[in-house]
Order: sequence, then C-alpha cells, then structure tokens
Amino acid sequence: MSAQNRVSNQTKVITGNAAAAYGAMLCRPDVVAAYPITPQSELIEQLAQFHADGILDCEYVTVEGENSAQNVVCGASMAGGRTFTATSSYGLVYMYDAMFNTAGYRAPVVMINVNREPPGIHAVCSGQQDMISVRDTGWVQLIAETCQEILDLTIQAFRLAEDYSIQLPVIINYDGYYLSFLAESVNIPAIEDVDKYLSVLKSQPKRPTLIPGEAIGCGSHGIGMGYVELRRKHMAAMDRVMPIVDVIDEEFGQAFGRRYGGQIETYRTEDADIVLVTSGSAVGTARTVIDAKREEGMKVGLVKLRLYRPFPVLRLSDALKGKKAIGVLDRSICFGWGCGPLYMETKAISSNIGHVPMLSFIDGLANMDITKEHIGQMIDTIFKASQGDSYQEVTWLP
Amino acid sequence: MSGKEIRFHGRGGQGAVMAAKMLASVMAREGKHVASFPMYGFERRGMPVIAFTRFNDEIIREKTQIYAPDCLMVIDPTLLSLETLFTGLKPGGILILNSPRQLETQPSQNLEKAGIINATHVALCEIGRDIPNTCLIGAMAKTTGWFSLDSVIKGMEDYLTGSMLKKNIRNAERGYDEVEVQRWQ
Amino acid sequence: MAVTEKKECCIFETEASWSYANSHLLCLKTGEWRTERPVVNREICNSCGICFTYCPPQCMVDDGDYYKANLEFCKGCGICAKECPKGAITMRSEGDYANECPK
Amino acid sequence: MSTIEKKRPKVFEYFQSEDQFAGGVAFCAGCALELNVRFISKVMGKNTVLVGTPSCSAPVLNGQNVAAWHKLGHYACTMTGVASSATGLARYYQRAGIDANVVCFTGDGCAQDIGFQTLSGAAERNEKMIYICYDNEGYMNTGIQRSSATPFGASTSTTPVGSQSQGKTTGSKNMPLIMSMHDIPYVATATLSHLEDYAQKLVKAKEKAKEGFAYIHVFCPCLVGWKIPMDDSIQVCRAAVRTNYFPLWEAVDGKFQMTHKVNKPKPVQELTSRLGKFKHLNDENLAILQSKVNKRYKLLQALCEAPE
Repeated sequence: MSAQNRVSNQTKVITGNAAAAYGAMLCRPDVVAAYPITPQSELIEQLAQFHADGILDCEYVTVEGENSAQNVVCGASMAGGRTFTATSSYGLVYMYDAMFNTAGYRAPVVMINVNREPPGIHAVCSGQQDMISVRDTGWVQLIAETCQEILDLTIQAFRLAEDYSIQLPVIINYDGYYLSFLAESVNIPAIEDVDKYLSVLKSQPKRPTLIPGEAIGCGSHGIGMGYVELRRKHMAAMDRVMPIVDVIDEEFGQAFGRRYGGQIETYRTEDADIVLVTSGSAVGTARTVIDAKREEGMKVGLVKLRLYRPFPVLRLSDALKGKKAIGVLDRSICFGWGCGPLYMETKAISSNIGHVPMLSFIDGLANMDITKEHIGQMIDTIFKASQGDSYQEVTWLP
Repeated sequence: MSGKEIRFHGRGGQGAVMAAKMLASVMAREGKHVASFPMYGFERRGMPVIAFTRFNDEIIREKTQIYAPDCLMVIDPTLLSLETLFTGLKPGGILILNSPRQLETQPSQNLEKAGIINATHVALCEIGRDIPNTCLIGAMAKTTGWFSLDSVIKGMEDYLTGSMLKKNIRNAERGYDEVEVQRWQ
Repeated sequence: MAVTEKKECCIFETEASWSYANSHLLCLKTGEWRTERPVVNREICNSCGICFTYCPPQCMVDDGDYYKANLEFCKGCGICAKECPKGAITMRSEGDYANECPK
Repeated sequence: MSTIEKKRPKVFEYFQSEDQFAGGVAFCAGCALELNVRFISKVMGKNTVLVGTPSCSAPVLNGQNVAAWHKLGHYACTMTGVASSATGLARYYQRAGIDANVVCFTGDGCAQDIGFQTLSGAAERNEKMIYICYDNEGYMNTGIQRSSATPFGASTSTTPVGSQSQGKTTGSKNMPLIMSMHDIPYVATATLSHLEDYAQKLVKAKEKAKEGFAYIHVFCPCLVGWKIPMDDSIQVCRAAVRTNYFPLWEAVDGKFQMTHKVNKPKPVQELTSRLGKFKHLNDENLAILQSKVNKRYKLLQALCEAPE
C-alpha cells in the first residue's frame, strides 16, 4: 500500500481544513508554501504532518509571510512545478501584489482561501469580503459548500488550472469556522484514482517553463500591443473557464460518482416562481428551508453559485430566466452600490433575465449565523415582492 | 431515533472541540450522517468554548449553530453558573456533566435526566492529566443509549493511537460504567 | 455576452509574457550616444588589458597586439582612459571624426 | 560580445562563459551597473537564472515582449518578491534535479527596504541561492530618492539640502553585516574597482550556494544620482575601499576576514569630495560621517579578530 493510501481511500470524519489538505496531498504538488493564519492554520499543519510522515513528497516552504508564500508558488510554478498554497483574509490581502503577478504570468497555482473578514474592523470571524477584494486580480475563484466538496474541488482545481487551454491560477473559497472547522464524513479517494483523473493533463502540450541555460525570460515587459494582446488572452482564457468547469465537474462525476453542477447548481428551480441565489455554507441551510417552504406549497428554488470568477453569466441567466422575483444572499458588502457584491453582479445580468424584483440580503458578517429563520424571512420577502408588494431592495439581517 | 443535536460547553484546553469531533466519528461508525464544529475566536486556555455535533439518518444540510439541543455536555462543572447554559434545551433534554457531586435541584424545566460523573478524577487516574472528554463520551453512551460503547472505542481510533488510545479507552469505559443518572419528571 | 471575440495574435505565441533571446536578441547601437572616442596610443600601450577589464559595455576588442574600442557600442564614457595605468588612451571629440564615413 | 586572446588580465581566469548581454544595452554611459551585470554573466556562466525586479537594471534584465537584451535565464518579479520567487525557482529545480544557479540581482532599495523581509526569510531558511545586492545608496531608477542604504549627510530628492536640512539625517543600514547575522554559509562585500576580488567571491558564492544562502553586497556608484563624471565610477569605488568607507571582506560559515587590507586608510573626504551628493557637507557633518565609518570599521575588525 502506498504511503498516501494508508490515510486515503476511505471515508473519515474530518474538518473542511483537513479535507483541503487531503485534496492537495492527493494531487502530489511539487512545492507547497504557506504561512499560518486563523482559520486556515489547521490545513497547513495537516500538510506539514503529511510531509513529516512521508505521505506528502514535496518541497514544503515555511515562509515568513503570505506575500512570500504567493511568490514562492508562482516562481516554482513558472519553473515547471505543481504548486499549492493556502491563506485567509489578512493573508490574502497581504499577497495582493503577488496575486496579480501569478495571474499575469498565467501560473497554474492552486490556492485555498478560507473566508474570513478582512482588516479594518478586526474580527477573527467568517465572511466572504476577502475573496471579493481580490476579484479583479485575474484568478479563477470557486466556492465550496461542504467538506466533501472542498476536497473534490481542490482536485478539480488542479485539473482546471493546469489545463493547457486555461493556464490560470485558481482560488477555492470556503467559509471560515462554518466549514473550516466543520467535521463531516468525507470520502477520501485513492491516490491512484486521482492520478488517473489528472492524467489527461499529461497528454496535453507542455506549457512554457523557465529552464536554466535556455535564454528564456519570464515576465518580460508587455510593450504596447504586446500588453494588450496578453490582456485579451487572459480574458479569453477566463471565458474558456466557464464551459470547462462544467466539463471537469462531469468528468469528476464519472470518476468519483460525485457531481456538483459545474459553474452553478440549481436546486428545485425548474418550476420555481422565485429563486434565492447564494454561495458557500449558507447554501446547505438554504436547502433545508427551501424544502420546508416547498412542503408549504411555495414554489421556491435555489441557485448555488460555485464559480465566482469568471462570473457564470450564461448559466445563471438560464437558471433565472422567467422567474418572478430573485433574491441574492451575500456574506459581504459592496461599497458604492450599497448592496451585496453577488447581488450587484446578478443585477448586471437583468437584461438577460428580464426586469423582475431583485432583492439583496446581507447576512452572516463576522460569524453571525445565517439561520433557517433568517433564510425563511428572506424567502417570504422575495415571495411578497413577486406578488407585487412593495419591497426594500437591500436588507441587512439580523 | 432520528436526528439529535448536542451542544458542548468547555474551557479552552479541556477538549470540548475534540469531544464534539470524536462524537461525530462515533456516530459515523454507527452509520449516521454527522456534522460537528466549534465556535470560538482565539484559541486560549481557560476561555469558555462552545462546540456542536449533529447526527441524523438523513443527510445533514444545514450549517448553522445549534439553538435547540437535545443534549448538553458540560466538561467543566464551573460552567454550570453560565446563565445561558440551558438556553434552548429541548423538552426531555439530557445533560452530561463532569462533576464530583449530584445536582441539588433541577437546573432547567426541560431537563429530564443528567448523567453525572467526576470525569476529571477518572481522567487523572487513567491518563494522568485532566482530559475528561473521552470519559464523558462513555457516560453519554450509557445515559442516552444513542450509541454503543463499542462505537465510542472505534471512533476514538480516528484521533488516538498507542498508549494514549489505550488510556482513553479505559477512560471511556469507566465513564460508561460509573456514570450516575439523575432523573426528573 | 461575456465571450471575448477571437483576434489574431501577432506578437506572442505564448499565453504569458515570455522572451526568447536566442531568436529575438535586442541590441542598441550605443555608439551613437558617444561624443568622444577613446584613441589608443600604441607607442605607450603595453596591452595590459585593464581598459578592457573596466569597460562597462565590455567593448574594448582585440586589435592585433593591442586593444581598441568597438565604436559600434562604445558610449564614450572615458573609463578606459582614466583607468589606463600608462595613460595611453585619450578621449578625442567625435567632431574630429565628423568626416569619416559611418559604417 | 567580444573575445580577446592576448595579454589577458588575471581576472579572465574566472570567466565561465562569454558576455551574455547584447553589445549595446540601455545603461548610462559609464554606468558601473553595466559592468556589474556583464561581469556576473561571465563569471556565473550560462546556467544562471537571474531574478530581478523593477529597478535600474530592469529595462535591461527584463525582456520587451518576446525579445530580450541577454541570454541568461531571467525571472522578473515584484520588489517585494525577489528572494521568495527565487526560493520557488530554486526549490523546484532542486526537486526536479535541474542544475541551476539561481541569482537574485537587486538594488539596495529592494534588498534593504521593501524586499528585506523576504530576503531575511529566505536567508533564515538557508535557501540554496545567491543574492547580489548592487548598492547605489538609494532609489536611482525612480529619480534618486533616499533608501535605508543612503549614507548620513547625502543629498537625495527626498532628503534635499535646504535652509533647514543638510541631507539625510540618519546613517545607512549595515546590510552585509545584518545578512551575516543570519547564520548563512557565505556573505561578502565587493566592488567594481577590485574585480579579481569580486570574481573570487562570485565563485565562492556559487560553491557555497550548494549548501545554502550566499549574499554579496556590491558597492555600485550611480553617476547621475551621486553627481559624478561619467569616467569616474571606478575611481569612486577605489576611493570607497581606500577610505574604509566600504571595506572588502567576507564571512565564510561565520568566519570573518578582510579580503583587501587597507594599510593607511585615507580620510573619508577623499571619497566625499568626488561625489556631488556630498558637496554641501560641512566640516561638522563630515566629522560625523567619518566617525560612522570608523565605528563601523572597528566593529568589522573585531569580528575579523574574533576567536573561532
């Protein structure tokens, strides 16, 4: 039995952080670099233990800050390695400049971001504001709902990032506390099955790497139209991410029997009159409330946003087209628009879906619990708006 | 029996979070869907800590804190003075308490029975350190009847090995054997 | 919406900014910057090579038994003249050579 | 790229390859930095990957679109990420069994100021790489602002001389000594007037980088920033050594030694009088600068004489 399979190929009760560590380990990264931060620390401790136990065979760089973590993985990626890092909140914003670098270099780095409120009003608490703040760095961003999805998405992220047609860094977001420390039964696949799932990457052309002695320069100045061309290429690659996320998820389903819907997952939306859009751990709670409302006869559905960057415009438009009212639940805020950021983006596709009442709900800041009661209130409000009642566009809960 | 929700109260360093996680592993051995998570800001020794565990035959979707627990586990007897300790306890609720003495009065109208054991004393005997959590899980198995002692021992194997596992098995067994159950109507 | 139309790429074959010096080596004709040029007096020069050693663009070249500046790249800084232990190099105004045919 | 056969100065013996840079590149006429990079390329050889950052060297080290000015491997990154990016490269090369000299090449502003944390971190982790800092005592590329390497009394665009000011009021960080305190295998100072000494140090650094972190601090004048004539940069380097303003030393596995002893050091005025940035220096401030030089030299001497 391989060293990896002593701890994998089984179902175990593990936390979201551990699930991410297992996911990363199973993908055999060459270089891992990370700096501890609550609520991510358990993840990198788990990886360090895997490394110490000979289960994770990699260069594990215990850096002196997140900015360095990002630069280490970017450098190692450009040299040709598979790389992984993880951070949260303050750490994420501390690597802001380096994140632009990684994305611009088209380095297929995979990074976990355990969502936590950013600095300013100090709070060692869950919240998605951190991921919103790096929206335009050019990274792909995905959001997980359960511990199992964290593990599965980590594996899918390597498949996505390193795809020759993509070559982009990927962030996997999951809620601090509510998912990072949540222990659930998680199926940990056999490493050989993960190898097989990722083997398609080996059949693709090799991306350029910085090989010593070959007169190659990485990161040359983009001059004039050269700069413009690379920007367009970056954007085009982002466009290609959307359909390929669906394909990768389907391939994953075939290999491991678990499917997540690709860019978005729709839950009971088909015949729904009203829809709630949300992401992360709140989705799970929302599912139970939707089920209860359905029992009461209310035609309500749910859209789980899995892909945040690029924004799944077409899939989301399809899911929301023809609905009578739409609510969006955000765990963060959007300055300038005075609403939730996912709401703002959803509103931007209203020309695709028709002008119906759209409502923004802000809940779950700083570890505040997004309770069933809150979601029930949201759905009732959306329902009333769909019936022609006047409504308030933005609601803060609690 | 369908789903149950348990809230754990302890102080940083006493293993409340570990107890909650371990219970999830135990119930996974019993074939249940499980979910467990703690709620704290900083990890500090002595600071009151809350953790939650859910188990159910059905898949557990919700990711909320637990507001109406079926059972409370109180790892530190001094936490009994906490005003909010019994908040939300369901009628017919159960308390698992680490304490050297029985309760003099029924602390909450909704409390039906309390499994009480001096788990600190047991842990000091068996492990040599004040780690009462495995003893209390053993006591919980007996008091609630929701799961077997055998599953407790198997669940602990996810977290402990070698002599620490052996000592904790003994700790849990004594919890199971020695817990005293107080009942109210 | 949101799908970037395809455009012919014209500069890079790669997705990111990679440079390839073997096929695309840049070079400036820095000789054009010069206002003075080093002239070696072979009567004095003992070919010690110090001028070459310190020349920032490393453009003192072998000229038989002696060294001379490669005027294509020599920026005319005068370091060679200043460092020459024999004082064999003098900086002469380019104006004196204005009638020379440029190469 | 030129070759020469006859009467080769001794320094030629250290050259591993020909000059990897194009004949004409965009450095100022007389720039010591140009000599510096060309010299490094010759001594370090073709297997070198230079890691650089926005600075005076960037327009030459960085390519422009698909074209480049030199044939060394090159990785451009942010000023905050030089030693960390190089860590990533070096670690992957080690893992993949690829032979490479990973050489960070930055100015003092990056090494001592904005990139200091990551440099210190890489040194503490004893990453197998070489870091060369070319010290031109300030931010020359952005218009001659002060850095933590700018010496006491120097006039820069952010420590200008005015009715209330006589240039920089604090001294410079003793960067090579700080690096030597990281318990790394190799630290050295070098300058461009003493090229054989520099070449020996580059060779040693290359060797010691197989064990861990090697740091070389190179005194590298800027004609424009220091206000000196374009033929004078080598003379300035020499004056810095002769006055003990910039002593040449190395520390191999923590053992300090002078690599070029100056028997009768000249007063620091011999250096400052050559530099426009010190033109305003009055006797009082000159004495302060001299005392800083003396103090720093004494400390270094003590380290050199320290018993093993």
